[in-house]
Amino acid sequence: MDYLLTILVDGVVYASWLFIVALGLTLVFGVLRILNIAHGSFYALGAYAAASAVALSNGLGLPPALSLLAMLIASIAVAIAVAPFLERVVLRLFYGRDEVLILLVTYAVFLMLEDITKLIWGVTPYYVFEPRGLFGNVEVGSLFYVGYDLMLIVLAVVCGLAVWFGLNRTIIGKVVLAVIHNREISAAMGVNVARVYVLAFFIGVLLAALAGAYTAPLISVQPGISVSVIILSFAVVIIGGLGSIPGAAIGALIVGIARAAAVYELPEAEIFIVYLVMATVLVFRPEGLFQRAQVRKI
Amino acid sequence: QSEDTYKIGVVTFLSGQAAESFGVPAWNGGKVLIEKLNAGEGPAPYDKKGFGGLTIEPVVIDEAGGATKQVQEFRNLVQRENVDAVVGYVSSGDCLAIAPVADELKALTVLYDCGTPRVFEDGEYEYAFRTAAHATMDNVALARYMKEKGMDVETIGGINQDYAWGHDSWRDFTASMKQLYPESEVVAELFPAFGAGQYGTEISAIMRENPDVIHSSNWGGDLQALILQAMPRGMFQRSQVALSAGDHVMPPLGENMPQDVVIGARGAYGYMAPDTPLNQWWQKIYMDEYDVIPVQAPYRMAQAILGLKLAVEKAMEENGGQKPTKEQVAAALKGSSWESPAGQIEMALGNGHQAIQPTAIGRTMKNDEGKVVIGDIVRFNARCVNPPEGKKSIEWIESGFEGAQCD
Amino acid sequence: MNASPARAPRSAPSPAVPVLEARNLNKSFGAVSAAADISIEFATGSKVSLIGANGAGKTTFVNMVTGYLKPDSGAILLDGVDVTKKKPRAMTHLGVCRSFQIPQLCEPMTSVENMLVSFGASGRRFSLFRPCGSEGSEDEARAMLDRFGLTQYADRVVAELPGGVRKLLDIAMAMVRKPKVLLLDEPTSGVSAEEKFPLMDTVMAALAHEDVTVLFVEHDLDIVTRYSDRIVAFYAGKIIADDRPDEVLSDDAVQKYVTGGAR
Amino acid sequence: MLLQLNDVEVMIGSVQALRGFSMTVDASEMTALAGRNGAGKTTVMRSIMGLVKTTGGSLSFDGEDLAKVPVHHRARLGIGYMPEDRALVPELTVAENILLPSWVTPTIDGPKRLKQVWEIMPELYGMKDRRALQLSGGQQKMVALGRALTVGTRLLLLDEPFEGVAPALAQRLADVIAELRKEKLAVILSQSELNHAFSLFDSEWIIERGSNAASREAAE
Amino acid sequence: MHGKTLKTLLGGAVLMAVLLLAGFAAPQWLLFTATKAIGYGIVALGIVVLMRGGVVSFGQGMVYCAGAYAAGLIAANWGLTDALVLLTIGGVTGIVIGAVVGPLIARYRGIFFAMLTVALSMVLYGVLVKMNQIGGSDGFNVPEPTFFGWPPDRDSADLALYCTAIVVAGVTAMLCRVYFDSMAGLMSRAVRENELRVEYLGTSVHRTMVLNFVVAAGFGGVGGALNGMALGHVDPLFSFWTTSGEFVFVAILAGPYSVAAVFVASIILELVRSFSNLYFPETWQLVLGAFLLAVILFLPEGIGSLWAKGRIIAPRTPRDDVTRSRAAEDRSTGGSRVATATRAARPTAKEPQA
Ligand SMILES: Nc1ncnc2c1ncn2[C@@H]1O[C@H](COP(=O)(O)OP(=O)(O)OP(=O)(O)O)[C@@H](O)[C@H]1O
Ligand SMILES: Nc1ncnc2c1ncn2[C@@H]1O[C@H](COP(=O)(O)OP(=O)(O)OP(=O)(O)O)[C@@H](O)[C@H]1O
Ligand SMILES: [Mg+2]
Ligand SMILES: [Mg+2]
Repeated sequence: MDYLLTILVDGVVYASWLFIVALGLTLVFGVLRILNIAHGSFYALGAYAAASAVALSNGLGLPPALSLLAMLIASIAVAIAVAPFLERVVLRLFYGRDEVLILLVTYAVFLMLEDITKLIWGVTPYYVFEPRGLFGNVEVGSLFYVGYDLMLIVLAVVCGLAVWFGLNRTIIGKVVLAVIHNREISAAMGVNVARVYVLAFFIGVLLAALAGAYTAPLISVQPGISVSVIILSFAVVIIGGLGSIPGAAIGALIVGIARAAAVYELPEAEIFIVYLVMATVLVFRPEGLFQRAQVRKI
Repeated sequence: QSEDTYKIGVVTFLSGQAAESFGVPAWNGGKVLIEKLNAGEGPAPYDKKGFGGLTIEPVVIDEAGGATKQVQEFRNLVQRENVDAVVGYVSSGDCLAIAPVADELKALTVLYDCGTPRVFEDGEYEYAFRTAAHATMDNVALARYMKEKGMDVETIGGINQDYAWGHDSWRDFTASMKQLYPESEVVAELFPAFGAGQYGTEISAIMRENPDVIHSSNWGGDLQALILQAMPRGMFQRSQVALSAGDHVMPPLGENMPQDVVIGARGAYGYMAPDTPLNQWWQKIYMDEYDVIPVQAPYRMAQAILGLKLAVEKAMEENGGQKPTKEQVAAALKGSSWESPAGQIEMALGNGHQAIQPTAIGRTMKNDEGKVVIGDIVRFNARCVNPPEGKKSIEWIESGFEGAQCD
Repeated sequence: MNASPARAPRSAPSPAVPVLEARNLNKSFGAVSAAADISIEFATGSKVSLIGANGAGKTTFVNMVTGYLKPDSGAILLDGVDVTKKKPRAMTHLGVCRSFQIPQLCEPMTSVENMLVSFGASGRRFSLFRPCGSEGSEDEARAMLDRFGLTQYADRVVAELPGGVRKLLDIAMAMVRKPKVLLLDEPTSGVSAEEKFPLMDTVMAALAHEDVTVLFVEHDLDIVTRYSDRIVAFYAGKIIADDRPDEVLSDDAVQKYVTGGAR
Repeated sequence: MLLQLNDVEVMIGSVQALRGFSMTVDASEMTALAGRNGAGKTTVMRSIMGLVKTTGGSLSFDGEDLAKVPVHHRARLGIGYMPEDRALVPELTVAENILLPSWVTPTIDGPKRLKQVWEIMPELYGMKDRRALQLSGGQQKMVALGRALTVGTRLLLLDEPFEGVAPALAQRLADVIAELRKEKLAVILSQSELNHAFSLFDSEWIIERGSNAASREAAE
Repeated sequence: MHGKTLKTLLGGAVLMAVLLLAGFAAPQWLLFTATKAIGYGIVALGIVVLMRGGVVSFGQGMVYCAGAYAAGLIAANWGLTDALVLLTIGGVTGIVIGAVVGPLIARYRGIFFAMLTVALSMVLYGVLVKMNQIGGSDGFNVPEPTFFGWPPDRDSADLALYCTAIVVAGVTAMLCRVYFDSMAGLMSRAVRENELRVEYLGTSVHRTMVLNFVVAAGFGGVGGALNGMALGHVDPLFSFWTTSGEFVFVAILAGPYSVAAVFVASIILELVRSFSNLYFPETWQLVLGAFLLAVILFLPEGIGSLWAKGRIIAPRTPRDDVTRSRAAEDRSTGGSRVATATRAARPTAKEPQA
């Protein structure tokens, strides 16, 4: 029982981290039809910005609890700095092109951001361990968990609900749906399409940066952290069904728990358990767990 | 090829995971050392300008991108850029791929950092050399340190990266422990993916087993992340952690580095370097430039360049003061021995192509100023922790370190 | 590779067995019933039009007969043989072809290329090595376009063609295989008035001398009366009338729900 | 003069779709835009909506140069458009599709308009909660018309609204459109039939290969 | 044999001869770079085959790696080092994998196809990393190849392999051209544009997809074997997703029209990467990324569109000159009048007219 509990806790903590990253990815795909490799770079930017922001807030002698706020502000700053420029100046040039072509465009952006990040922050790692102490330790079974890690679960739930609600229960969300489906006619019906695009991309970048920012206290922030999250979050999004938020949540949970179980029971499989899960899901549900409704063709 | 310069291709990680921990510091070290050597400011016997009067002209290449790309870049360096020698390679995979190509192209190549013993144990090369000891030494020394310090070890666990480095290190470590602690038992072995970044599950899994010793050969960001994530969960209190290559994370971690961790540097580097005039000079020029203590990677770069320097100068002498050919330099480097900031390097293995060197292991602790440093150091001489010529590492360990010369 | 003949083998026409028969077809989408217990027979060579209100289930019927949709229950028989579970490809091989309400074309290709695809798929010109468009197949494709009055659009990319032309092309592609049952889903919608009748003339002429059964879904009553010898009227998934044109068009229910008593 | 098109030229790719087409529409005028397939009817409507770039000529609406009005502001001017290919949002329900313009244009009273649409096309009410992606061709046409009606308070552009619509319904829609004239609403309705049975038009413009046909006879 | 086919073969043969002769004059480093680029090109050609059928594999690294490992293992362990034999082994390995995986994967499209292929290649990567008997993550070295029993000396080894590469590339390229021009090739494009129609015309979409996948896998295997020999070393990174990404990039850079463009694109990529790595060692990714963006922006149909036609057959009407400039303008209007009718996500004017 204790054993299963630890697997569950480990899996869910991992899943929440994955989910926050995947959420932005699935949103941007859902709205802009862009499978964004540069999402990993935004994650890294968020982490770096958070590291700098926390350092600043500590340097100013602010109470440690404010570092949580500093991290949020850092993510917003990243989104403001990056999203409008990228969407309006770069991505816009490629709308209407093949999905795969745009995938490569984001790959190019990813490559460039890698070096740009390095030019700004250098290769020396940054640490922001302070926020991690804020929530103390929690004893689960025979083990200690860091309270901060468990707080990530809360953050993931909040982000997920907020985005889901925004997209499905608000009028803005429905307008976004209209733009996704037909840009031209939406404009003819009075929708300011450009604004919808910028907004969606902004939120996508914000979520990536947020994931990076709140992961920063767990890791050493340094070059290379962008690469590892990309494929993993891609897998999650594919498992869940592209563009589906509940899908991303369940995908993240499946991957997280499967991975945790593998670490305990079958360590050899850890490296490809994610892909195994993905392949299995796709065999039974070729479009992922939550497939998008298909438009009637004939 | 110019007659008064000596052009070396330097290949090391400038981007990706290994840039911060190895590639960039190594090249920083290389840069400042070459600058001093070109200015003729080195201490004897390294006081000739450049390489015997030839100005050293480095060309740097990023090592990121995998072995395939490196073979290609290597060829470009040799065939297009016409370098006189290539000094490089952190990744074992790259070294394994490059060595045969070096021979094929007759290109003098000094592997300065990579760890796998397989390069010269499985192959035999004329033009490729490795001026640093291979990784077997690190783990043998780690085990010997624990024995020497009289630690009680019944159960062992390990978290290592899931690629050849991690697997080889774990194999050498457990084999050595088997020899020194025949009663000990492995209770957990975990191999998280390279660059995984998140170790929560692994930490839970290993802590559940509560081993006496937890071994890790992780490096760079992976090691830092492991430490940062494990520390608040009490892993360093519950078990004795032993890090085979961990010294390089100490400067960046600073006070966050846990104490009482058994730690190696893959040689007597940085905090554990011998107190020789050469080392003092080296640490000074490095710290003047970068304001941080040089850790393992710059040391290994330095020992490669210094060894190459002496070999070029010796070959030059034999060549009547003319710039020597690659063959002449290779002949001079083969089986040679020179003093490095980390002690005496001897090209004793692999038919004179593979170095052995003394090493040291210590424990992290706070010094008087409250900084975390390495203390409680035990030094091992080169022949105590390296296999003898002609014997494969793992066989040597399993034979009970046959022929080891420890004082 | 594909050696199947251009024309599906044809069983001897026997007046007793209808070429196509549907028995108790049911199909619903959630709460919507698109086919409710539909049973109907079509005799070889008959020209039947299907009319009905929007959403009455005409397209759904065509989709089921051509294997695109599986009926919830009921059976479809071709020459007396059960073909209920066959996929569209198999139905095509059995000689059942169709055109679409929304033309299904290869958009970035030209009209000739689309025709070539059609010829290629019908098996005669399929080869891994022979260049397409060689040895007369291109001439054949152009001849077919000519028959539908599409010559001037032959080398234009389909995506640029006006709606009516696309419709024609769609029908032309369906006819390459010389089917024995041809289903046309709203063949003349979007086609301009002057071209409607020539279009139907072309189709009917192409089929006249063969025992081809034609079912077409239509809203245009001029077309319906002129080209069919029988009308089936649908409403809410059911057949509400099935008879000679004048009979059906004077039916009260049909007038109420479908034609609006225009005539 | 509500709408005026002067020598409008449009290139689509290398095809000149409109070659100096002109037309005028008065407030509450019922206008037919007729021409055979490919004549350029759709292109005229799209250029009024700003969905194609004009390469020459001018368009003005209520005295305002349309070239200066961004696409999404045309809805505010009260121009409603029903595209030929329906273009509904498949994931939204019928009601939501019809309401869409009212969400982004504050001047439109959504619920009121919706009620009006239900009155005009009661069969739509029965499927108001079904998602648009499942509707049949003709049903989608009705929804698209309903959507255009919510926006179009001054001008309605209906691109072949009767195509694929069963005669009974078409008849009724025609009556409805005729009714709209009373609300001071101008309508442009394109059709490929040059001699349609409806006698509801005040004027008829005939387009032939992208330009005005001299007369009705010339078009035939 | 038909005239068009003959023309393809003749043209190919002449080009091959020229390139073979050029090899004797080229500097050594270029020979090697060219050989490796050709290896990449052959794999990317497989992606072009898939692309014409409407899918893109982001996991060609799997067959590339499998081909390289199969050839490498046989060369290293059985001493069978003849280049032609090894290439055949690579190709057969690819085909076998393609034939097994193809039918399973042929039902997926778009991003799902791409991601599933990534998953498969990553599983192979994961397995190879664990196979310590064959070197684990470090891989192993492949002995130098021989040519019909002739072991070339050091100086002619590069040239010999280059010539082999040219011949292999030439043959695959010509086969590809003939396939693209054939009725089967046309069908493959039709599948990409409208599967529903193709099924209704009586042709199996599934079969076309599988055929394309097997062809692509075969090419992948040959490319892998070739590069294994050229590099003298293989490792699991051959199957890593970034490797596959490079193949896709080459394919996109080349565009779907010209077979020769694939090899040109491959060479260009190698050179850009190599020189930016040399001159901007710290910021080469920035340079490469900017280059990628520029190419996609200014040559959206790939460099092949600079000289190859998008049309399958030449129009007969003399409107050729009019249609020539259409592609560019279509893009500027961004108009997709019909795209919504069939597939909303696709641009209308995907194929240029010139
Ligand atoms: N795939 C589907 N999912 C859900 N509902 C569907 C689907 N296909 C058809 N329907 C519903 O079934 C009913 C019949 O549709 P069908 O397309 O057969 O009508 P139709 O008679 O062809 O109409 P129209 O003349 O407008 O084309 C409609 O109410 C439609 O909404
Ligand atoms: N996306 C496009 N690309 C290229 N040419 C186009 C495109 N759309 C329309 N055209 C061309 O513009 C001209 C006018 O087309 P338009 O669609 O306006 O005609 P229409 O009168 O609406 O025809 P229909 O009655 O068939 O709908 C035609 O010659 C057509 O070929
Ligand atoms: Mg229908
Ligand atoms: Mg039109």
